[in-house]
Amino acid sequence: MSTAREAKPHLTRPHVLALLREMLRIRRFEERCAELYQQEKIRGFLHLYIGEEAVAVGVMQALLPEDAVVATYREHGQALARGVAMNPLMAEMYGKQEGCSRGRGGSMHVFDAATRFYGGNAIVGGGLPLAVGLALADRMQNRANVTACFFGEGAAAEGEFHESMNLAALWRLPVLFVCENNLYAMGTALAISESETDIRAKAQCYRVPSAVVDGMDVVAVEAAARAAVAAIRAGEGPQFLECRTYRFRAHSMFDAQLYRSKEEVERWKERCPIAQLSAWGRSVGLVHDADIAAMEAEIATEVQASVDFAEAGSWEPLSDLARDVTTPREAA
Amino acid sequence: MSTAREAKPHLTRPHVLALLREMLRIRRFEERCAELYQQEKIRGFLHLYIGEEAVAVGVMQALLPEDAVVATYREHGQALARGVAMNPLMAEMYGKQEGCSRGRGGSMHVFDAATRFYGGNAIVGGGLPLAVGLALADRMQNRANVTACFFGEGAAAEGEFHESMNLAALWRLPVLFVCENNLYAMGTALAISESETDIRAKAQCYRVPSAVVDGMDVVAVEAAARAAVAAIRAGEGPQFLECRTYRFRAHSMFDAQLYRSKEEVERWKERCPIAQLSAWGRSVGLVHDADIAAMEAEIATEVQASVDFAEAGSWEPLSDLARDVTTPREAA
Amino acid sequence: MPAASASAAAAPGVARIATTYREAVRAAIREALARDPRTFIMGEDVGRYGGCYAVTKGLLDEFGPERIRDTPLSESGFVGAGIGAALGGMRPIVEVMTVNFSMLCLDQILNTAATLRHMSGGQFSVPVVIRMATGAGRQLAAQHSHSLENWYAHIPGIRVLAPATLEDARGMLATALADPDPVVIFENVMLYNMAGEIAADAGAVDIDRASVRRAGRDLSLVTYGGSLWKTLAAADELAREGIEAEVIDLRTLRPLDDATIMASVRRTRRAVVIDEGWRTGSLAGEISARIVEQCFWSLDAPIGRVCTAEVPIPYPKHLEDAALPQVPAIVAAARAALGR
Amino acid sequence: MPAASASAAAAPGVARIATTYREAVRAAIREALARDPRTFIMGEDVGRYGGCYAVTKGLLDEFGPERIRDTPLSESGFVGAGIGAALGGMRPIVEVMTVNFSMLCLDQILNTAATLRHMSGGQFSVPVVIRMATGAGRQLAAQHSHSLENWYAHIPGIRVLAPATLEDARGMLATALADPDPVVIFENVMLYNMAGEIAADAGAVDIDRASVRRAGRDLSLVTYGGSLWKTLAAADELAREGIEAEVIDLRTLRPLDDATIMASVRRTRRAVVIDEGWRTGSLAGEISARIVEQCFWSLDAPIGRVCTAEVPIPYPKHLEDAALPQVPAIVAAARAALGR
Ligand SMILES: Cc1ncc(C[n+]2csc(CCOP(=O)(O)OP(=O)(O)O)c2C)c(N)n1
Ligand SMILES: Cc1ncc(C[n+]2csc(CCOP(=O)(O)OP(=O)(O)O)c2C)c(N)n1
Ligand SMILES: [Mg+2]
Ligand SMILES: [Mg+2]
Repeated sequence: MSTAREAKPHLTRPHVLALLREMLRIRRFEERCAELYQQEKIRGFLHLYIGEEAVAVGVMQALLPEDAVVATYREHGQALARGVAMNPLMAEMYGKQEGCSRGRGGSMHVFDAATRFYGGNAIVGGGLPLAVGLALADRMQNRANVTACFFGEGAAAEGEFHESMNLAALWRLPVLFVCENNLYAMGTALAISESETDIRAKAQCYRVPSAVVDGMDVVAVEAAARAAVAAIRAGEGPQFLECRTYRFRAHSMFDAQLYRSKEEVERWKERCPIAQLSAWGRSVGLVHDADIAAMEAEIATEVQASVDFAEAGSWEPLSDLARDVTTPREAA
Repeated sequence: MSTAREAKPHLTRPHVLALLREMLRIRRFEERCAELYQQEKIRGFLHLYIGEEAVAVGVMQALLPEDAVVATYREHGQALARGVAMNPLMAEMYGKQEGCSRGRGGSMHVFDAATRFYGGNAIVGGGLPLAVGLALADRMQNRANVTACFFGEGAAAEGEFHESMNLAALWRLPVLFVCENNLYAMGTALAISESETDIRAKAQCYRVPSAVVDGMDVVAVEAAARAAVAAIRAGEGPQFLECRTYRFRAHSMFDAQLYRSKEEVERWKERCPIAQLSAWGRSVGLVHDADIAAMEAEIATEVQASVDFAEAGSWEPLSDLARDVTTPREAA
Repeated sequence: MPAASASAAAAPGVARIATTYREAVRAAIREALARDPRTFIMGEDVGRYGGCYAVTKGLLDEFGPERIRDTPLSESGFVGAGIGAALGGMRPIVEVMTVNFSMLCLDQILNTAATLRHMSGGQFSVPVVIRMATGAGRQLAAQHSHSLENWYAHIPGIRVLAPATLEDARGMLATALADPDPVVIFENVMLYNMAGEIAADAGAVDIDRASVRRAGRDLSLVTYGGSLWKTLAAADELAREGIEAEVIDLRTLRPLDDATIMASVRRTRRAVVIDEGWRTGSLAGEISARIVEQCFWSLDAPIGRVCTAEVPIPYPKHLEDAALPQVPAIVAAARAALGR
Repeated sequence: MPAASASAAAAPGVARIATTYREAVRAAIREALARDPRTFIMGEDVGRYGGCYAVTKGLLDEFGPERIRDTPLSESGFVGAGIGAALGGMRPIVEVMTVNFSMLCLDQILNTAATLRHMSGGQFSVPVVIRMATGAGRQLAAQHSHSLENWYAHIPGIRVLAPATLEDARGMLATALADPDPVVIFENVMLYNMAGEIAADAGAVDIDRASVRRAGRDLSLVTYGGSLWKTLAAADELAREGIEAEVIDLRTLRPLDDATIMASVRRTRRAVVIDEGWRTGSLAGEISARIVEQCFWSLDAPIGRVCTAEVPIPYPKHLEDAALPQVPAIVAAARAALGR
């Protein structure tokens, strides 16, 4: 961790349980999504976040309700951690009109105005300029908000990464760039896509202060995010957080994973962010078996309820096909 | 200068005179172009290189005939220094079919197969990927060539700069990136466009070795270019050369220069690369007044001859309009 | 340079002022900035340089660098930032210096600006206005002479405008800024110097309807942007031969105002479309197809198209002129539509 | 999944093999790599991953990482590098994973690849082949379901191909690589799993002519790419009503083979164009305009268009299906063209 302001989050029992619960909600939600994909309830591309939960959960701790979030196609974790309700999220996965994006977007395009969750973007790198603009709007309107922008390490090769980092730094905009470095972009390992594999070196060349953090350790992520957000709110301009993480599952549902070994995946699974926090919590007496059991039960109920909600949801009528292409004009 | 291999060019009298002559040719050629623009013989956009001659002339000393050059819309200097003949170059400025690009390209699109001069690109940053590809072709065909890629400091903000630097470095391609840092991109000063105004910091973040050089000192540029090209030919991958220079004239012929002061321009004019080399040459007795006079006379003749050539040139017939859109197929 | 002869006739008693297309656009920008604190303009060289085509000259002094925002050469970055700023409650005007550079930000326009409302199930609108210079005629050669209006007109979710008159140059911006969705405005580079008079109080104009710039009964000439003035000149020439051409200025390229086009063609029974885009895949093709779909039984002749030759625009004047739609070609196509 | 029923009838005595569209493309790539040391393929995940649509699976092991070159996520960079490599004497095949990402490299295609020969006065040709997956139908929603073929067909200086059959999937690449100019090949994502038989020695095919995939006298259905199979299914359905539709597969979208289209329409006197692009500004519009220009006096009915609804493609299956051209809409348009 590089910044001086780093403040250990206050690891009270409620807080540890809350972190655990958020990660577990994501995990169980997505495990169910994978099943639903096999059952052809969910279609299109489905990118699971399993293994990376600590990143979204850790970062969201540092945000206030007024802050904004921009994510990628691998965004269920961000959405849940940000507070997007599970029912409309699951309905979105189904494409039902009760979904958070009315079913129009599906897995890759989760949006939620209530939590300032601006997607859900399936163009790698495409969200970065948007985050810069949201931050610019906040700054020009004298709002102290932060925009958190999530993207994978693969996106760092795109021109839009470069242009966005420069703009944010040049204009000292309140953007928290969160690089989810899970070592692969689809099947392309970092060393195959970057001449400089230390992602932080990139941030530095725009004069954006950066930190690297163990993305499997939710507490570390939270601490780093809090420090970065504090710096942003103190007017120090954009900050960059590289979270070293790993996806346990395939890139999407169509991926034979030829590019990495089973052993590598297994090694990383030993660092499962949920198992780690849970083990540590038990070891220091903050978490008990009964907590976990209760949590699992509650989450199972919540996930099942979301599936029921989605199942009970309705298909948008065909007559609505052209809806929301443009904004309806008030009759004059 | 940063590299160890830096070797002072051998400053023999012929070499000094040759450097002086090349810079003077560019200067006088362009001065004449500016007049011809006023006379409406040359049209479209005309971007003069006046003040920056040391960069093109210095870099070209390091190249062999088999090497390739990629330039921008401000490329008359590169073209002349590379060996594109003045007659077809001037005819190109006129749009005559005797022009090096048959008149189709004009000032911004000078091409010449004989000298491997690949343009002449009016999209800022657009030439960089091309240079990467040319270098890739050389590498894949086991040719020891270098591709020299010229671009302005303004181009460094474009996504294509980022993508090209990374690709070249990742694949260790024989590209010499030459950044002509003349402090402005049209009317935008470097500090208005870059959060990090030290351009070299950018090269470093791709692990591309870099050097910064006084772009008003042709000998310094030559030395730095030779060192960089030697490194490339030694298989060390791409190299980056930042040449600090200044354009004495407006960005193009439509520019009121509101963004910089007359004093600033005058200060830089005192560092005119031609005047400097000439003064130094005289001071050490390598250059004599008579040399300059003879050179000026020869160049005046050459420039006038190019104008005569262009004037005597012909307009491509209208019936040829669709020519060279695609490559003619051999009749089967 | 065309004279702005197709401007609306002066209303009695309304003072008129001399202006140019450039000044009209500038006045519209200045008014928007003065009226709405959420509006700002950003783009390459809009500030200190005064704008590549001098449209924004003087505005930096008046409004300061926060609202007249020079950007780095980063088309995707700052257009995307404009979209984000619109999402965040601002009403940005983003200037992409010319359409020639807009491929670099087309992903942001197509995949973000145009789709965001739909993808979000109607939660977010994107009230961004993107201005671009367009068109050939200045001997700027192959990379700097594009007319890609039809690419933009193809995109659901955005509105595309092509002001051709002083009134529209003055008035379309305000209406565009009031639009809750992304609007792309194409300003033809050949029009910036066009001089004429407009009402002293000229302001917002509608952006829903095409406009009949010249009434006529013998055939319909459908066009937009820089080609309007060539088409009006052709109509004058045709009039001297006794042919009365109706000239329709599309004004809005997306959504197209079929009603105005079809009403005209149903009367005249003949049509020629004039479009500075390359012929294949041009907007002219779209207009032709629509006329056939909606007016086939009223047509007395095939629909003509006068478009740009399918060649990257050459630098020399005579070749550039030959590549672009010109008055004689329009006259010839009109005659052909009339079987003459 | 369509069965490849429109493939050329088996020539007697020529052995046939079972294949899929995916395998046919792969066989074509493998053959090109084996034949010409100047050929290599580069793109995102073409190597270790095996290709987003598994087209290049296995090639890395066979040809190694220099010739099966995984690239970073840098569309403009590696497409530009492909153009440069072509200039430098190679014969690159660049895979842009899907057309949806190709706006990011469109500047390189339009302003460099397509114009370089012209701008250089004919000194340099750019023999690059760029392959992209295209089309909707997999519930990939608004950003991943584009059909932008007409944007590319608008660009002078490039050739645009849309292989719809196994033979063309197998054969167009070789011809494209032999072309001295840039060629863009669109592979419809819905076709990759299409199975059928082709001649064991299938190889290069011409890329100059459209193909009549089904002969018929009553009307002409003009289409390309993924829509071919829907159109053939519609033709079968029409045949059951006694309507004999001729089905034309354009194959090459630029330059268009007018002769084949017009010969058909002159015979049938009626036409419907089926195109997965959004209707406004679609290639269908261009085809319609050309038919009117060249066959107006032979037409007995307005030309129909069956295109994609003008909406970003929605995720849910029923809405996606409703947005895209489908067999019933084609049948209905054909009936309408026949006045039924
Ligand atoms: C511009 C663009 N190019 C290619 C793709 C296809 N694609 C989708 S995800 C992906 C990998 C992205 O990797 P990374 O940024 O590391 O994120 P991760 O998936 O690992 O979370 C690719 C190549 C895309 N969606 N957008
Ligand atoms: C992509 C693109 N955006 C904008 C322009 C317009 N333009 C032409 S030159 C220029 C300035 C470039 O500055 P720099 O790279 O520093 O080169 P210099 O002109 O100073 O040599 C601009 C903005 C362009 N040609 N291409
Ligand atoms: Mg990744
Ligand atoms: Mg500069």
